[in-house]
Amino acid sequence: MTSVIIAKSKLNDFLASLKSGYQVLGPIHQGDMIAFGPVNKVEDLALPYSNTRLSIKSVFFPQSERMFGYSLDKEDADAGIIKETPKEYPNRVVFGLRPCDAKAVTLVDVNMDNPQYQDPWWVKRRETTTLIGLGCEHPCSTCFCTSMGSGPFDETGLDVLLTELPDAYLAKSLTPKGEQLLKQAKGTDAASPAGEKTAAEIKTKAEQALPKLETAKLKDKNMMELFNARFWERVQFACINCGACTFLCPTCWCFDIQDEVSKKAGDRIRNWDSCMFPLFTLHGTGHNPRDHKVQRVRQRFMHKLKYYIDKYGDGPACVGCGRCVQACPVNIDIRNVITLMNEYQTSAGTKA
Amino acid sequence: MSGNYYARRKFAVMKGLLEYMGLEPGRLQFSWISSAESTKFVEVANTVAEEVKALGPAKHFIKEKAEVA
Amino acid sequence: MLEYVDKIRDIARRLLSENKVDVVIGFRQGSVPMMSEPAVISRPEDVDELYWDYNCGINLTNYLTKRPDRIGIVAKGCDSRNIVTHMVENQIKREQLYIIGAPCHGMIDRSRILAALGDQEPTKVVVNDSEIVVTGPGLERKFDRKEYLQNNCATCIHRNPVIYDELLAAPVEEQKLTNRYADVEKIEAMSPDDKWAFFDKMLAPCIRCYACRNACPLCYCPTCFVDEARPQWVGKSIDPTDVRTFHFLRAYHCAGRCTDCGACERACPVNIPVRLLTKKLNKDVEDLYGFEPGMVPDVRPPLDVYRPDDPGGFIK
Amino acid sequence: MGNPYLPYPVRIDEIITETEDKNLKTFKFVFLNPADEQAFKYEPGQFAELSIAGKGEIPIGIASSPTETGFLKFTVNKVGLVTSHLHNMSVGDIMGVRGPLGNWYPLKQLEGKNIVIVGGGFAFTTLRSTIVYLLQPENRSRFGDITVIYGARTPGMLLYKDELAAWEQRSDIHMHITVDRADDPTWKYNVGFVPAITEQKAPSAENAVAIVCGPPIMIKFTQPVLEKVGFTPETIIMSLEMRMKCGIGICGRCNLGTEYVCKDGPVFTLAQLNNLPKEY
Repeated sequence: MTSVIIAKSKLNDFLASLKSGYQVLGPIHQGDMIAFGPVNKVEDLALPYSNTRLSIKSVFFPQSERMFGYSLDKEDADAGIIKETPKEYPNRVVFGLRPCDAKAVTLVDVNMDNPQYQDPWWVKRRETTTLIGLGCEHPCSTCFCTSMGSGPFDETGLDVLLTELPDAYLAKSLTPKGEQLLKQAKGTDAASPAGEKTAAEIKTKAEQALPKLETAKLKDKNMMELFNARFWERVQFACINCGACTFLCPTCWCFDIQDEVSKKAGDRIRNWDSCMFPLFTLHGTGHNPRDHKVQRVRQRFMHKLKYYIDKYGDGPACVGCGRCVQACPVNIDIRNVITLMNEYQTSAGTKA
Repeated sequence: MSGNYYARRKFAVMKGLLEYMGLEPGRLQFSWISSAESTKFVEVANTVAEEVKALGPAKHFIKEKAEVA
Repeated sequence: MLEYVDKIRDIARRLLSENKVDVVIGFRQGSVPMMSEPAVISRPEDVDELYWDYNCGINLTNYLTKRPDRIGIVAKGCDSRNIVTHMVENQIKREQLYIIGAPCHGMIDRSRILAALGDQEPTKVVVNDSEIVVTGPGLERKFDRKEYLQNNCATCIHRNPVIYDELLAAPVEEQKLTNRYADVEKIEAMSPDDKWAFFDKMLAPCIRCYACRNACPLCYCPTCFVDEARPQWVGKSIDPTDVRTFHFLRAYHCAGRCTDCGACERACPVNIPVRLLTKKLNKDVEDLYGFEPGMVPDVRPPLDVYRPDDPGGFIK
Repeated sequence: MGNPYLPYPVRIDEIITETEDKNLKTFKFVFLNPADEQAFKYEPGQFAELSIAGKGEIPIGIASSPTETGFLKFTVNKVGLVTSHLHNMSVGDIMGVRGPLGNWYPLKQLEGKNIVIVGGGFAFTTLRSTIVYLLQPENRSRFGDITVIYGARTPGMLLYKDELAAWEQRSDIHMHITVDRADDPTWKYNVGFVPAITEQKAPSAENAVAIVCGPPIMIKFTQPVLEKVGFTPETIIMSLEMRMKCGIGICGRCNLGTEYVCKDGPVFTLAQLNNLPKEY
């Protein structure tokens, strides 16, 4: 589609013009961390930055969210009837997210927005949010996006991709949403062939700098043989079964539903949940199909790196952002697990 | 009887932590009153009620509607 | 502390090949700078996986709970105190253990170093006695090691294991500190409203991942209070009252038991200084009952005993 | 776009205590909005989330049959927070039902076949739905022999006692009711565990499928008996129970490998289960 240049000196004009039609979110400093938050001007942005500590997912899927409300007042004609909580879905733009996060959002779409069921809150927020990605000229040492079907300049899921040039950003629209945004925005100038050439060089250089993990064999492995592999015992030892990896992960989508009552009214709330927690699968009878840590650790990796691939013919459900590698308190490194799984000798085929 | 002594230790550190976290002194009080001490019970109840009233409505560790998205 | 590596491997090899233990629990070298991975080794030929450096801040006692086998374990001062606590609380038996004591020089504070680097990423971190040398793309910085110890290590007065079968080196000199609770006292001096606001801000980033709880060797209840459904003691959302209730109760459950090993704070993925809560309890338990957890194997924890003349001025 | 998490409001129309221990009650619900009943089109084997404001939701197999109109029936065992609360509710109370959810017994594909139904304890609910469906006059002729083996611990723990008695009288269904033990001298049916009775009655596997639903221990010992008389993993159909929340394959907790029990199940053939992790 079209490309324009946003001079760094005009970035404030660009952001100001976005603000007339959108709520603008972007990477901002929050204590020691960088997180997505409201952006008014360039100075709010935590640029340059590597990545946000928590992924983009909370923009579409907040950690805790009210689903429904109800009255429990016996005097009330509607007592006990569960009703949708009215919500607003303003047009939003996320400025400067990393391409891996946008790719992750498309992997979660497969779950939240499928032919049979659509998660209304996810779908609504996806529709009303425009994603302006910022390509990664300097990926982190823990990044392995190109191995996972994404990349530092991956366009998947983005509406606009920015490439940082010495004194400007090259902005390329990728969807009609992105096209419209760039058309209406101020502070843009026509892109020059030289700028586009530089951007292409930056992209190639960044891609080449990334390590390459082998993943090609994952899809042909036999699921049950991988499931029963002995290496899980070794992988799981250090795990303390916290939810850090799953909560930071941009493709982990699991949640719990809870009712909370206050006086004579209540809410049905959903909260992020984690397959690392024993409670996640605990039956009312006390039986727990994933009672042991090894089962839970295996579930997390198998889900991302095998079940998702087998179920949807796509994936893996990991974009190589490296957040879990950096945040795991006990240094369980998904890159090692990917290699163990990819190299594991199984008879071919997913079905016996 | 020894239960009171065990409880005294548990309450002492709990009170310390709660007030350290911002609970106003006076909001949480303890008293030893035997079943025979009805006068003391009345006195303590009145004092506590007055002191807590003076502090105003509790605003900490009180959850109304969940503050979530 | 790198000189411990060969010794740990030698001891582990000896213990395993002489069938003195079934497994050895220690650390494997981290896959990223300033990290390490707890590891269990059961074959003599695998002992070279064991490693030791300034990044072994996770408390290995966490991996001992209710194990039935004979275990060799590498233990710093704080780990050893948690082993004692585990023995007192019947989570492990002394006879099962061969404790490889590691006189500790203090672990370095990964999150503070990363914060100091801003957004620059270290790819290599080398630590010597005085300095932490951090390098990365376009990055070379040196930090004073003593300034960048984990906060708990900076105020640690029990760097030497209190219980062990073998020491990796001669005991280190213990720190003489005039006041280990300056951070707590600063909060104690605040007004109630300021205290409340301080912890509101401190706890705001919490994502309820429970890394603090799960990294803690004291947290071994079969069902944690936050997971109870009937009754549900605390809500599961990130509502600030629920978050605060969780942190209050988590800390309180550690009262009189916490060795200030710092694993909770180290584990937190969003850099919350959760030790400010447990440390207050440590201070009070020390002041009120003169007790330091994990020092002596046959003494019950302070909240499990009493003296008739305990301080009771707060009781009307 | 409909919200798949939003339950239909229903009114409790009738509550029947099924078992002597009073832990199993059948709830009959009537939709508050007639249009919702039209939307709630289900098949035997499907389940729904029973939804109670202030307490939460619980996935329960639908015990009524699509051939019965005007209401839904669920038989609920009292185990957790939601079911305990439900057991204390009264006729006339308002709550919610969300569904129908999951897949169903593939009865349309089984036309012309003999059906063997093996059930144990309180898992008989969707089997009741199936039997009522099969016995409906216009459906009955489309299937071959119908054999039912159903067991409970004691006579007082059997569900749907009146219907069982009525089915016993019919000639177009072979009923084998059994109890683990009977102190009642007037008990006139079988005594013995379900696997033993299955072995004894040895239903023919010829042109037949077995639909098995019951506690894990019953399934574990019935499976080899069925295989011995000639059923194959492809002709043994089972329904699983799992902890569920969303019921629509989104919240992530009920998977066996690639399959979500709530959406891709709860009904699986043994052949399918043999290729999935046994995490149930």
